[in-house]
Amino acid sequence: MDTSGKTAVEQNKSAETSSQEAAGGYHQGSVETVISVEEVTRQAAAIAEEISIDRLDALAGKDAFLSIENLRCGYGKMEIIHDFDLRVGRKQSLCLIGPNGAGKSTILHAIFGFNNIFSGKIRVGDGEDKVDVTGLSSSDKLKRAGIAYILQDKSVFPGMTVEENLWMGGYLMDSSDDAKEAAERVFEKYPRLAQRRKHQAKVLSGGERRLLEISRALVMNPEVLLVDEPSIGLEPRFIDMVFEILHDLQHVEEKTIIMVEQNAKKGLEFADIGYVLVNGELAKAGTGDDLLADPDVGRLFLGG
Amino acid sequence: MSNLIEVRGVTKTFGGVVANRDISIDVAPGQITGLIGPNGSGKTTLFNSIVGYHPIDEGSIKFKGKEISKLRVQQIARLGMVRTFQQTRIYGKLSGINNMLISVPHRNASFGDMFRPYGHEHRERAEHLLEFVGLYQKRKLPSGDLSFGQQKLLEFAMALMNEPEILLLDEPTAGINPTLINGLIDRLKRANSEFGITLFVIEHNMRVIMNLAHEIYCLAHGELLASGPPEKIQNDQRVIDAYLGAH
Amino acid sequence: MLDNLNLLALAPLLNIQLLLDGIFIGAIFALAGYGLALVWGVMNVKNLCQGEYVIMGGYFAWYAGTIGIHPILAMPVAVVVMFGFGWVIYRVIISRVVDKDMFTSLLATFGLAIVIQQGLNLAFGPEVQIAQSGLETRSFFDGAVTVSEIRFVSFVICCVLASLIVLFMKNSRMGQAIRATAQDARAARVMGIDTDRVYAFTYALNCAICAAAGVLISMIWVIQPFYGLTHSIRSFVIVTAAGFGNLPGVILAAFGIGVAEQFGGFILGAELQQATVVGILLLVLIWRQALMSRRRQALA
Amino acid sequence: MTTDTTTASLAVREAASGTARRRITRNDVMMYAAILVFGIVAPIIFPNYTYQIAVLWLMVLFAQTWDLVGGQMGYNSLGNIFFFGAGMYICTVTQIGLFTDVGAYTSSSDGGQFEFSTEQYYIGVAVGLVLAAIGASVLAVMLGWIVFGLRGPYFAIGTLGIALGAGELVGAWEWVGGGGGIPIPVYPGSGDGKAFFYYALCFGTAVATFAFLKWLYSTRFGLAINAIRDDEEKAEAMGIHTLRHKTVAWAISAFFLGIAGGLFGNMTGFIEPLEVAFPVITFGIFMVAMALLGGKGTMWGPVLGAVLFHIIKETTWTYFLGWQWVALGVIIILNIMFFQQGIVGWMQEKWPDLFGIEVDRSLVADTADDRARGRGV
Repeated sequence: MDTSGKTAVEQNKSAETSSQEAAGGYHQGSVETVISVEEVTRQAAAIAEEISIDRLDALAGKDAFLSIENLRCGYGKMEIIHDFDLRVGRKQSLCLIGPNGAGKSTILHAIFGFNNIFSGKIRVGDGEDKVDVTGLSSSDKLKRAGIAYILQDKSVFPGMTVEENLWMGGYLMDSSDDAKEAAERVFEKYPRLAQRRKHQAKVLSGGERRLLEISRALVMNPEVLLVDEPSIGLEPRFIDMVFEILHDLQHVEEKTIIMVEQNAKKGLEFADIGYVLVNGELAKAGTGDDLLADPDVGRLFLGG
Repeated sequence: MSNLIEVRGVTKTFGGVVANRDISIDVAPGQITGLIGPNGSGKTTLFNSIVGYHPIDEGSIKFKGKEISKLRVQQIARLGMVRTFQQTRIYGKLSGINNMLISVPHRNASFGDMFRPYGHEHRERAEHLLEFVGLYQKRKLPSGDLSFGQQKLLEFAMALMNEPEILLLDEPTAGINPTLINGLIDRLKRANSEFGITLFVIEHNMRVIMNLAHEIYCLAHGELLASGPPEKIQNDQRVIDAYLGAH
Repeated sequence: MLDNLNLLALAPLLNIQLLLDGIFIGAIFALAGYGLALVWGVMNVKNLCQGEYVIMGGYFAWYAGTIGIHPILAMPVAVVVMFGFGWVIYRVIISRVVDKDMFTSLLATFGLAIVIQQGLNLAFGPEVQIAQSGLETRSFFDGAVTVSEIRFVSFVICCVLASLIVLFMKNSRMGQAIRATAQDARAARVMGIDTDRVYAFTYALNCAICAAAGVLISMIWVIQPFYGLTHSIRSFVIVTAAGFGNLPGVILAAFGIGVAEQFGGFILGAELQQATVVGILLLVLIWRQALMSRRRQALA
Repeated sequence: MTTDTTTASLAVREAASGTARRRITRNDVMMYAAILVFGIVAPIIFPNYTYQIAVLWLMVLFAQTWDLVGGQMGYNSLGNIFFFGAGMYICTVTQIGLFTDVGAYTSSSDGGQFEFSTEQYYIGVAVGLVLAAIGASVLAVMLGWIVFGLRGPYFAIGTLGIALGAGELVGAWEWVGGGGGIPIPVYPGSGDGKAFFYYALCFGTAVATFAFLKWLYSTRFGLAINAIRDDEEKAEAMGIHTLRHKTVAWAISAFFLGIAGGLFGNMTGFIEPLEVAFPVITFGIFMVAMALLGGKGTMWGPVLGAVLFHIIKETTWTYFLGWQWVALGVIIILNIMFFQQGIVGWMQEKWPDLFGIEVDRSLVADTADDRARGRGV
C-alpha cells in the first residue's frame, strides 16, 4: 500500500518514454473509444460489482481513519447517493471517479456537511476513538473534527491579499493572533507564497492561486483533506505541481486525502485507493494501480 | 487560397495591462487550428477580440478578407463566425429542439422574418443534427435538465445549426469525462470533414488538441510563442518550459 | 426657470449656499447609499425599501421630539431597534429570496416598501413632519449664506458614523467575514463562516445605518410616509454611479446627487424635486451604459 | 465508431415534427368558449358590476402585456404603467384637440364650456384610441433605445424611474392640466349605455391582445424572446437581432397598454397624473403581481392571475378598513416568497403531461450533482 515511491518511479518512466507520453498533466493517448453519455452510464452500471465491506476494510489497511456507513444523501429532498460505504486509512489517499453526475462531489459535500444526509453515519478517528461527525455543521467539522474542504478552482478571495486569504483560513480559531501564527507556519512551508504575501490574490498566476487555495485549508491544521477536482482549469505543468503538493501533504504532513478528479488517470495514479461511482452507488473499488490496469475502467473513464 | 481569419499585429490592453501584444495568426479554411497557452496568456482575450466583444487597440482582424475589428458580436456572428462558450451556454428553459430552431442562421433575416413560423426543413435539419450529436431522444426535454456533457453537445449542435463557416470553440472538453471527450473529438472531426466547417479551438487538454489540430499556436504572456503542426509544438523547448512542464 | 438661472449667475454666493446645502444633505445620502452597496454587494439583494428604513428612522427622532426628548438622542434607540427589525426582516422575508433571481428580491422589497409606507401612514398620518432640533442658524456674508447648526452637527455625525463603519469592516471579525462572503460566499462557507448569519448581520446593519440617516434627515429636512421611494432611488443612483465596496466613490456620488438636487430644485422649482432625482437616475444609467458599450461593443 | 446514433423510425419523426409548439387541443377550445360566453353574458347577468368586470378585462390585458416583456423576454419592467398613462393622455388630448383648443379647455376651471356633439365624441374616442396605441408604441421605440442597454436590476429601476418621472412631469405641464387633471368629454348617452360601450371595448381589446400574443408566441418571435430571456449573451453570439426583438416586444406591449389607458380614462371621466394615469404603486405593481401569481412566461398564467387577483381584491377590500394597502403589500410578498412559479408554473411542475412537457426524472437527479458543483455548495 505504500506509494511513496510512485512519483519517483513515474519521473523515471517519463524520462525514458517517447514524446507521445511526455506532455504532462492531461496525458496523451488515442481518442479511438467513442461512447455516448448514456452508454457510459449504462455500461458502467453493467460492470458494477458487489463489493463487500471487508474488501473496503482491506483496501484501507487494518483500521480505517474515516469511514462512511450506509450513507444516503442529496440536496433538498432529492436523494443522489444511495447506501454508500467508504473506508480510508490514516495517511492514505482515496480518489472517487465516475461519470458526470454520478454523485462524486455530493459525497465530499456530505462529509463536510454541505447537504442533507437522510441516513447513514460518517465517523472519523483511530480505532475505538472514532467520533460520529454525521450531524456536525461544516464549521464544527473544520474546527473539531479536523476535516477541511478544498474547493474547485477560482475560490480565492480576489480582493484580499495572500496574507489575508490565509488569515481567513483561520477564521474559526479562537483569536486572530492564532490565525496569523498559523498562517506564518504555512508561509514557512511555501516560501513561494510568502514572497507574494502582500499581493492581492487576483493577480496571482493559476498555479499560485491553486497553491493558495490548498494552503488556506492547511491553516486549521486538518487531518483530513477533501479535495474537489484539483486539476480543473489548470494548464499541464501546474497539474503536475498540484499533485506533487498533494503527495507531499499525504506523505510528509501525514494528511488523509479524499479527492474527486475528472482527470481520472492522474487521480488514480496519485491515489492509494480508487472508487468508481455510478448513479450514486459504489460500482468498483480497488487500489489505484488495479483500477488503472482494469480494461473496463480504462475504456469508460480514462478515454481508452 | 487565402486564409479565413487573418489576425495581424493585434494588441489589446486592459487598464494598462497588456493582454495581447502584436499577435498575428492565420486560420486556414477547412482546417482545424488550435490555440494553447498558460492561463492568463491572452487566449480568451484574443478569442473575444476576434468575435467582437471588445475593441482592439492596434492591428487588424480580417474574416474572409473583410475587416471585422470594428464590427459587433451579432454582426460578426451573422457573417458566419460562431463561437461556443467555456461555461456552456444554452437556453435552459427551452427544449432541445427549440434550442436548435432558434439557432437557424440570421444572416439574411429581414424585419418581417421575425413573425414567420419555422418551416418543415428547419425541423428536419434540427432533428438530423440532434441525431448527429446523440441527443435525438432527449430533444423534448428542457435543455437545462440535461447533464453538463449533454449541454456541451447541444451547444455544439446549435452552432452547427447556424451553418457557420468557422466555429470558434473555447475549451470544448473542459469538465467532461475523458471517455466522453473522445465522442466530442469525433464529432468535431466529422463536422470539419463532413460539413466542411473550419474550426479554431482553445484547449488545455493535450490529448485533445494533439489529436485534433492540424496547426497549433501557443501564446504566453500575451505574445505568440510558437506555431506549427502538433509534433513540432510538443517538442518545442519554449512551449515545454512555458506551458507543458518539463517532464 | 430662466429667471432662476439668471439669479444664480448674478448672485455667486447663492451658488455657495446651494453647494453647501447639497453637501450637507449628500453626506446623509451617502450613509443610505453605502448601506445599499453593502447588501447589494454582499448578498446581491437590491433593497427597494431602503428609503422606507430611512423614513422609519426619521419617525423615531420626530416622535422623541413630540414627547420632549431631543431628537438626536433618539439615534441610539433608532439604530438598535432598526438593527433588530432588520434582523427579523431578514429571517422572515429576505432569507427566502436571497438566493433567487434578482427580480425576486427587488419585488419582495418593493412589496415590503408598500407595507411600510402604508403602515407609517396609518400610524402617523400623511402629514409632512420635521423633528425640531432647537439649534440656531448662522449667517455668513451678511446673511447671503446661512448654515443652520444642526446641518453642521449632522455632517459631523455622518463623518463619525462612516469612520466607525470603515473601522468595523476592516478590523472586526464580522467585518472580515462580510468582506470574504462578498468576494466568494462558497469559499467563505468552506472556511467555516456561517454565511447565513453574515447575511442577517449585513441586512440588519444596513437597517441600522438607514435609521441613523433617517434621524438626521428628519432634523435637517422633512419626512413623510411616502417620501421613502425617492430615498431608495437616490441610493440606487449612488450605487450605480459608485459601484460596491468603494466608499470614496459612494461619498463622491452622494455629494454629487445632493448638490445636483439642490441646484435642480432651485432652477426647476420644488415641485419637480422627485422628477429631478429620477432625471439624475436616468442620466447615470445612460452614462453607465455608454461606458459599458465602450468597453463591450456587444451591448445593443 | 459511434454507438449512440439513434435510428428513429420515420413515423416517430413525423409525429414529433409538429410538437415544438403545442397544437390547440379540445381543452383549449372549451376554455375559449367558456370565456367568450362569460364575456358576453356577464354584463347582462351582473349589470351592476359592468364597470368592475370591464376593469377585470383591463387587468387581464395588463398582466398579459407585462408578461410579454417580463415573463417571456425576461426584462422585468416596473414601469410599464408609463404606456398606460401616456395612452390615456394622448387619447384625451386627441379627443379634445380635434375640436377645440387644448390649453383653453384644460385651463378653464370646469373644462366644460365646450360641448362635444355625439358625432364629435365618437370620432374623438376612435381617433384618440388609435393615436394612443400608436403614440405609446412610438414612445416605447424611443425609450427602448435608451433602456434596453440596461440589464437586470438597472432595467427594473430605470423603467420605474421613467414611470415616476412621467407622473411628475405631466403634473407640472399646465397645457395638459398639470396636477389638477383634465375632465374627459362627457359620454352622450345614459350611464348604462356608457358602461356597456366601454365594457365592449375593454372586452374586445383584451381578447384581441390575447389572440395577438397567442399568434405571436407561435412565430419565430416567441422563441427568440424566450432565448433572450434564457441567455441574452448567447443569443447575441448566435447572431439574433436582439435589440430589434426587444424593441418590438416593448412596442407591442405599449400598443395595447396605450389603448387600455385611453379606455380607462374615458371610463373614469376625469384624469390626473399621479393616481389615475401613472399609478406606479397600484396598477403598476398589480400587473407584475398578477402575472407572477398566475405564472409568468405562460399563456394562461397572466389571465388566471389577473382574474384571481381582481376577485380577491374586490371582494376583500371592504373588510380591511384602511389596511387594504398594507394587505396588498403582504399579498405581494407572500406570493413572491412562497409561490414564485405561480399557479400555472406550479401545475406544470405537478402535471407536466397536461402541458406537453417531457420530464426525465432520472436526468433531474443526475444533474443535481452537476449543478451543486457548478453553483457550489
